[in-house]
Amino acid sequence: MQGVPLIAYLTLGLFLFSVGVVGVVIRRNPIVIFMCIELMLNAVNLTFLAFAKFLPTMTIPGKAPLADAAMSGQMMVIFVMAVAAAEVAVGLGIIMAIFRLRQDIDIDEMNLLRG
Amino acid sequence: MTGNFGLIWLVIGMPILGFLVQSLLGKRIVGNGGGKRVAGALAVLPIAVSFAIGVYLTMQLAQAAPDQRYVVVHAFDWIKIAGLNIPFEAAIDPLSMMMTLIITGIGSLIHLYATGYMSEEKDYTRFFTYLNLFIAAMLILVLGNNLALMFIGWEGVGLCSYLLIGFWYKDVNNSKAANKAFIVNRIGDWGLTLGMFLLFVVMAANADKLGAGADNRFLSYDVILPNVVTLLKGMPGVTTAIALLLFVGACGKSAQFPLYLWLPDAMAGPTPVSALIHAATMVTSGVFMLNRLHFIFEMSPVASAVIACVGAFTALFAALIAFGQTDIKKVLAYSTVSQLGFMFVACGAGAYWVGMFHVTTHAFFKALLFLGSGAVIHAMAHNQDMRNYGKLAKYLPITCWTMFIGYLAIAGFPFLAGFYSKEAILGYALANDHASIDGVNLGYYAGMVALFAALLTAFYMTRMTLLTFFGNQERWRLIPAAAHHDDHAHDDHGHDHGHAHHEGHDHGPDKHGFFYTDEELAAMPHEHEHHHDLDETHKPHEVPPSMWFPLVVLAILSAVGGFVLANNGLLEHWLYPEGTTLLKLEEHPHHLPGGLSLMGYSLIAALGGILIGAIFYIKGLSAKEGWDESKWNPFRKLARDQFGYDALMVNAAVQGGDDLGLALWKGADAKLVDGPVNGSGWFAGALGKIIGSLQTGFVRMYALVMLVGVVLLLGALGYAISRDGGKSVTGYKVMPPGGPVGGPAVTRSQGGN
Amino acid sequence: MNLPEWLTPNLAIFATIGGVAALAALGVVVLNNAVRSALCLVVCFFMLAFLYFTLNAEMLGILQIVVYTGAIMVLFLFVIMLLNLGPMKSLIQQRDPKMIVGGAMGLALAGMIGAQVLAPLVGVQEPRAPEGFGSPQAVGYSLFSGYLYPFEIASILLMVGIVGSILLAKRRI
Amino acid sequence: MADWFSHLHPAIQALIRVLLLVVPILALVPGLIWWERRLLSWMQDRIGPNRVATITWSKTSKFVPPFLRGKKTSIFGLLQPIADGVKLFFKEDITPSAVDKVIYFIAPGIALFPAFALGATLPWGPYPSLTPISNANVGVLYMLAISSLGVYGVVLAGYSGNNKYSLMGGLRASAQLISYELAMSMSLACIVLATGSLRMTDMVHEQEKPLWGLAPFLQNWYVFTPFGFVAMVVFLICMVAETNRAPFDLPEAENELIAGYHTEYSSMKFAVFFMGEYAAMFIFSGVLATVFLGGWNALPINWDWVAQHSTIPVFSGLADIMGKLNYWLAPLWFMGKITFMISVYIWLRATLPRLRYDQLMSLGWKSLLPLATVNFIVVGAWILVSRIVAENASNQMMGAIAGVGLWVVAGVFVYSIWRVLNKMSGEPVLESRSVTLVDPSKEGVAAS
Repeated sequence: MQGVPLIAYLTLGLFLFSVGVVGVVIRRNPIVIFMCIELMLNAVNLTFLAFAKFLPTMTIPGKAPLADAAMSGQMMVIFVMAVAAAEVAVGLGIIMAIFRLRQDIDIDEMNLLRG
Repeated sequence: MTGNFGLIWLVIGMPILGFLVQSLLGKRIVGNGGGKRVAGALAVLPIAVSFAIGVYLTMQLAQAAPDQRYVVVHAFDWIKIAGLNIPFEAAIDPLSMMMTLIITGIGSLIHLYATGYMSEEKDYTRFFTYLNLFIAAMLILVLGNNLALMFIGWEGVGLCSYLLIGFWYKDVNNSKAANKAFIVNRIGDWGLTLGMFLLFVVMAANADKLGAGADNRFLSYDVILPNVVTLLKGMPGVTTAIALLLFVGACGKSAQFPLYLWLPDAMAGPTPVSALIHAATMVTSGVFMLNRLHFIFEMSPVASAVIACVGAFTALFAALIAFGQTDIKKVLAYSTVSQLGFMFVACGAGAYWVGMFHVTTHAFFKALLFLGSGAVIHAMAHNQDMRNYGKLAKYLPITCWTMFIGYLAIAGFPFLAGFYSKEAILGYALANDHASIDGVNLGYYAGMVALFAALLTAFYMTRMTLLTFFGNQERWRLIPAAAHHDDHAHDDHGHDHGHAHHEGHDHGPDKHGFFYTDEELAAMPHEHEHHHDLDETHKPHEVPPSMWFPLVVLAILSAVGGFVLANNGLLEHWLYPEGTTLLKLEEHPHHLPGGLSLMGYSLIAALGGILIGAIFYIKGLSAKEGWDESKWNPFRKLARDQFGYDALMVNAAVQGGDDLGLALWKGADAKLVDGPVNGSGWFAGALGKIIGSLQTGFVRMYALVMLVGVVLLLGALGYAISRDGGKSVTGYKVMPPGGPVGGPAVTRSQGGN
Repeated sequence: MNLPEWLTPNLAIFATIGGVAALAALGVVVLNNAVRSALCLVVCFFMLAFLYFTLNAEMLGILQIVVYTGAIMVLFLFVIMLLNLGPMKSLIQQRDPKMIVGGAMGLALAGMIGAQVLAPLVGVQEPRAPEGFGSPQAVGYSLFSGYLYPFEIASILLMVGIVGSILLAKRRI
Repeated sequence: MADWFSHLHPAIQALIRVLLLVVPILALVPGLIWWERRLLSWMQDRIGPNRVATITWSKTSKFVPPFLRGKKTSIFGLLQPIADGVKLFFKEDITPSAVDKVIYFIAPGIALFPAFALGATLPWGPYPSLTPISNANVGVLYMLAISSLGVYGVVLAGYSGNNKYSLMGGLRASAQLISYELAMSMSLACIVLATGSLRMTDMVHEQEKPLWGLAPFLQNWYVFTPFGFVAMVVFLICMVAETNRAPFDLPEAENELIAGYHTEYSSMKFAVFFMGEYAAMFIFSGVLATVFLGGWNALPINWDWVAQHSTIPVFSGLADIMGKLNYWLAPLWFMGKITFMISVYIWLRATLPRLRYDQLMSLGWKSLLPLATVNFIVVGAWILVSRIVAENASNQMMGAIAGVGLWVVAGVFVYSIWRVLNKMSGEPVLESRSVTLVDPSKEGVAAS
């Protein structure tokens, strides 16, 4: 889509990422924390794709043109998605297991690792 | 080149079809009234059809000009990724077609034989399943147009060999023999794969020099063969490394000296298997590979010398061991090892076609001898001990006289097959000027050793023949009670358990019968009520026609095969027309000690061996190698025990591994490793106790701390950039000082349409 | 009335989609009810898929919908409903200093990255997309040629994930 | 065609395409309901709706032909769905007080959206500028992506109702949809592999090629290939499950869950769910017709080839006419196939009893998914061998052997897998009982 600068995508990505970070820190429901992590991953995905689209014709002085950037950006997104899928499968399984064990999933109650 | 070369897939496909039929439908065919005859016919037919097509294709190939005789038939792309392309292709050339004819021709004869030999076997179809699969794998080995396909075939035949050696897996010794074959072969495969990888590296590194048609097919012969000479020219070390690594593979599969151990044990399989796999086809695949990649070996005199020496030593060593064997199949097994040594002597001396020549003639007469021995064993109630034979010519006339031709052929009797090929081997070896290390003409010495081994060959084969068929008494009528009951103890590997379960009523259910259920044990005597042990009432019978017909065919081939193939250099010009080898070889040595011609020497070796053997054994079994082993002379005892080599190897592997492990545990692990590990563990524990108090257990707190850290790091970086371009932090300039806002670090592309 | 040169119709479309995405992302963090958070996230991901389309990455946009909205978020909803926690009043503590510190740190992070990474890229305009930029063929070709090993590793990772989640979910193995 | 069309502004073009899809579907939904009720009642040997709007002709009007005056004419209950619609729209719209209001209100909308959005890549004919709405190069994936969104409407409706039955229905629906989506994707992946493209129109064009690469006068509809047939069976089952229709209508199993996820919905909002279900049926039928049944082609015959190669002029002329009919009436043929598939839906509903939940799960995971996966391998083998056959095209014998062998192998493979699966997910074998009828008059009073 012409007329939208790179910085627009990056800014949106940055915003989503920051919101995700803040969410991880301030929420107590582990499911929501999980969702915030997904949000961060997606923000990164958006950035990857934006660069994938913009980088092929973008030249950095003194460096060779980035020929394969178009593809490598998309590949990274695919792998991020795969990792996210695996992570959700295991993570939600863990949450279910914890819930079965304690009938509660408040993250601040889960402090067995206190030193 | 035109012609129906696509038919080659039918050649490979027919055995696979047979394999599928046998494995999926075999039991039904046998069970549903079709009986073993139909199942057997369905096993033999595919191989015979393959042979017919092979003959047709060979005739097609022969019509082409000599330099046009390399046809690649493409089926599909098998592995095609960036930088590597391994298509599924067949190579049709004189070498592969010759192997195809041997495999399918001899294979169909042996299949036919096996239908008779295995007719009392319960697992009839399982046997033919494996046998058909073996043929398919072997065909892939020889017909594949690249090393990867060859490797598939290589492993496939190894697998089938393993399955067939352990065919009667309920006897634990057979399983052990199968395992031994499999494990020893892995050593060879290790070398083969390394050689293959090294060759691939060389090819891939020079991908741009391979010419237009290469298309990343680095492992295909039609890419390797034209280019390898120029590519390896400046690298003698690499050439020798590749050649020797590949030769390790050949050693494993073709049972050469350090790795020959498995082949004698492999005689635990049914006799047709010994004939087909462990004499005629699979064990020659090493020689086939040497021929296939002969440029590489020709370019390395060192590797050639090693090959020749290993071959000569194996020939001699195995021939000596053969004297100590009382089991007829073991004698033949060591004879096979020895003959394979001859083939490698030829290849080492640079005469690759002679190696193939001996492969062919050896396939004829060794298959004949094995099948004949199978017939004898069949007639003698599955007793394999030659000491229990004698005067069998009276009972088994066809077997005897066909085997007699085979015996003369292997002994090198004039104008039979073995005479021509062995003569050629000795001739090229003694005239050798190629295989040498530091100027020492090792090929010549290998030839001398081989000449002596030829004498021994004639000798021990005479021993075997005379003990089995001639002599003055029918010794199985005289078996002493002790020897009779001992016959499972002393040839524990080689005993052919055609009916493994006859142990059941010999020794009770315990000895080998731990796999049997009570019902099975109870069912056994009824299933094979014809079976009985050797005793004075035993009367051997000639085998049925399905078994002696292959013997007759092979006997004719053994008689005339050598003359036909050697006549006018037929085989030489077929395999290696002018200009396809690097070496210019002379067949006859310039001078030999004593002034006698080579022909004279080989005649002396053959006839002398026969004569000595006749003198020793014409009367029958001497007490020095009779049933009472305490009377044996020391040489025979040593030879029986393989001069201690087998025990040495087994002990080195088992006991040595044990000792090494113990030493590593006590010395290295307990003292050197455990100390620091325990110490660091203690240290970490102590440190953890201090730091652990920082752990609040609140996950979100950790996240917050991480976040703070990231922000601080980014802040520090920003500060460093604004001061000196980030050099003080990262070591190099990230951005111009003053921050990124100062100027565009990135040229902006035109905002196009 | 003359619009400024940079204010193109496409930018308006982007602003709409991106704005919805941003609002939805805020909703994920702010809303108390986990189901509503999840719904906001679905909307956000859906909008991101549209943004991928605007970046000519059709294949990845579709994958985004299939993987995230179609599978992952359904799984989230499923778990939330299975646990049936409902809106918890105490899920955000009112006087938690973490909230303030966390928010401040988030702002600081955004500021830092914005100043150091984003600033030099201001004004880079969108080039014409290469032929077949995000088509399934192009993505598939890359995936199965140059990125074969990562692809295989990712497949193993997924396999491990499957096995792990089954192990966790089964009461008795 | 339609030169004038391509001159329009793209947005208007898109709008016209959307209208061409959405308006017929909206208009057809009542018709479908009528057809379902009629067909169902016919199958159950009863009458069904036939009364509404029976026309009673005026006795006096001049406009009525004399032979009709004063008589009654049935129009097969065609106005019944309109009456139903009016009823639904004017019923009282109850909103229970305990519902989660926001989600409660948006759930029906979310349920309706994917049903319509699904149709965007359906090609209605060989007219490239008119249909489909978007001939995207990710067509099939788009289909799968949007259909996976269908679960949201159901789940949210179930959740927001604040009612145990609703929640159970929603949970069941989500588990069911996730489970069957895998097998569905797998069966479509087989076709994608065979076509080499994700584009719907490419799939139809691929099916216009010679049958098995051998018979140029026939079309290679995937349903005629072994792997395609298996894939179609899997797809058909999954499609019924995805639309929550009998015998997979567990989310709304009335004897267990009242009405499942839409228990708390009434009036117009309920009607929206209803409409979404029928629209989804319609579109899925269209997808099946496109992917497996040759799309817009009326019959699996390549008329053009016949017209060019026939030596009998009558035949070639006839074939020419048929070809033109096939081209110009393409949407009609496509519609016919969709109607047929919807009739299959109704047929299934009339025939099969509802599954138990564990049966549903084991069918999806243990039977359909492995079957589709094995089928995927078969497709690979098929492509490989047909490529070999094509490369050795001159070698007739090779071709024949490979062709026959492939069918045999594929058949044996699928058959054996099916056998194994049946054994694995083994239904409990019901004991056969014999009932002896006793005539009490002869047996005396023993029975009492």
